[in-house]
Amino acid sequence: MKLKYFAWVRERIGKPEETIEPPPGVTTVEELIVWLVARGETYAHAFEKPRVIRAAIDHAHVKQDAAIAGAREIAFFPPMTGG
Amino acid sequence: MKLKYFAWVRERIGKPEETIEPPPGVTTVEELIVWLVARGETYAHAFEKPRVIRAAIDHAHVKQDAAIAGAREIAFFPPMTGG
Amino acid sequence: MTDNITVRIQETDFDIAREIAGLTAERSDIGAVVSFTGVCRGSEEGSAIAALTLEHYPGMAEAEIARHAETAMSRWPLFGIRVVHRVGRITPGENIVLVVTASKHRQAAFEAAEFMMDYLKANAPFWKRVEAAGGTKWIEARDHDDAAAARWTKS
Amino acid sequence: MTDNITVRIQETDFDIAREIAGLTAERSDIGAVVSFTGVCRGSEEGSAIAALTLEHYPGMAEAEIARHAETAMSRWPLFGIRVVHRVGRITPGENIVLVVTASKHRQAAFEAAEFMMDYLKANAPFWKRVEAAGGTKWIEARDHDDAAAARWTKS
Repeated sequence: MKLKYFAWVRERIGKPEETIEPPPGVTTVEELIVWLVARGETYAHAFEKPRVIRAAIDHAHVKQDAAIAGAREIAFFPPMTGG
Repeated sequence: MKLKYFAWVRERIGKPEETIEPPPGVTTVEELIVWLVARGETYAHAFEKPRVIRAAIDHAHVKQDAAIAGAREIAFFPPMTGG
Repeated sequence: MTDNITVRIQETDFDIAREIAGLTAERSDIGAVVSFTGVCRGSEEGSAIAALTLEHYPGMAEAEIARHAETAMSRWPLFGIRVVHRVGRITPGENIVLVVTASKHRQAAFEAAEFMMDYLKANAPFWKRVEAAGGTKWIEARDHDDAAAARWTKS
Repeated sequence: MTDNITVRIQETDFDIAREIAGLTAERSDIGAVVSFTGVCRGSEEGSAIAALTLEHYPGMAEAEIARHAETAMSRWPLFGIRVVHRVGRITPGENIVLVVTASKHRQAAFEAAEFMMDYLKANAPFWKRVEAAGGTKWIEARDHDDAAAARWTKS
């Protein structure tokens, strides 16, 4: 699946997107964050306050307990500040 | 004092304005309407439902019990339908 | 802030972009601009109309609108208000009235624009006459416009 | 009525008069048009800024805004909604976002424009970064924008 990062999440991770293949035990957005944090410093920095981070699966806002099965694109970003 | 008429009040009376000199017994807007109605058919038609008519003294909305002493310009018109 | 209030009553149409620019030019503290444009509809109460003719009370109309704009300026943190109201003959699709409000934040700009429009509909000395196939007729005031204006009255 | 919804995200500025005309042209049943323009202020939380840079989530942003516009069309009797949101670098005094709503009556147009703006501030996938003398910094979301968006939630 493809991951996308925006705003300071993108800056901290150091890339706008990447393709990953999480192991079968990773079934929710929350578990995906835990798995990403274990991958390195930049991810740990981006997700240091995981409750602040918003997520979207295939362009729809989701809560962190959402299942990721079947997702093509998961995005992580800070709270929105548009308008 | 000068009287001004607008919208269908103007049309019924047949003129946009006139200068009048009401007798001393006419002290309020309400009494002025009664006095005008006695002047003729056109006034009686314009003021046939006196409660519908709005009044302004010197450009300020007033109720019909308002005193007319000192007024330079009194206007009569239907409820407003601007905007 | 100094009161930045412009009120115009005119027969000609207005240019919304120019009116907004006139209100906001040379300022960098404005965050929100709301415009309301009232447009002449092609029908009134279900019947097609050919045109509206708007009459006003010259002198009183300008002064009253400006006074209500000052009230709005004192009730909301606004940078300015601009009102343009047309009079004369107006055909369907043409503009009738424009209110523009500018503020730091959006809520004040929205509320002040609604306040001004509720006033203009119910209490400003303007009258509309409809021109239709059957002749001409004055539009009657609607109770719900009075109710909309009354909701701003402080208790 | 068919849904008349236009959503654009672009780097260039917009022309408010042209956007309004695009929404209302060829119609004679529109009585009320409300526009909201969000403008870049020269200061954020009391400090002067040089510019904002806006980032968005391409694809999701357009789809989400259009979805909320459809919700507005179903909740209010509207003829159409037009939203233009800029991205990229924007300096003080420049436009950021435009919402235009058109309806038969003013209340629907006002409420729908407020509804769209509350959504855009709190829930649309856009992020603002401030450029100031001390460097650059992302703007943090404000609780009262969430509260403003939440007031439209049906209970």
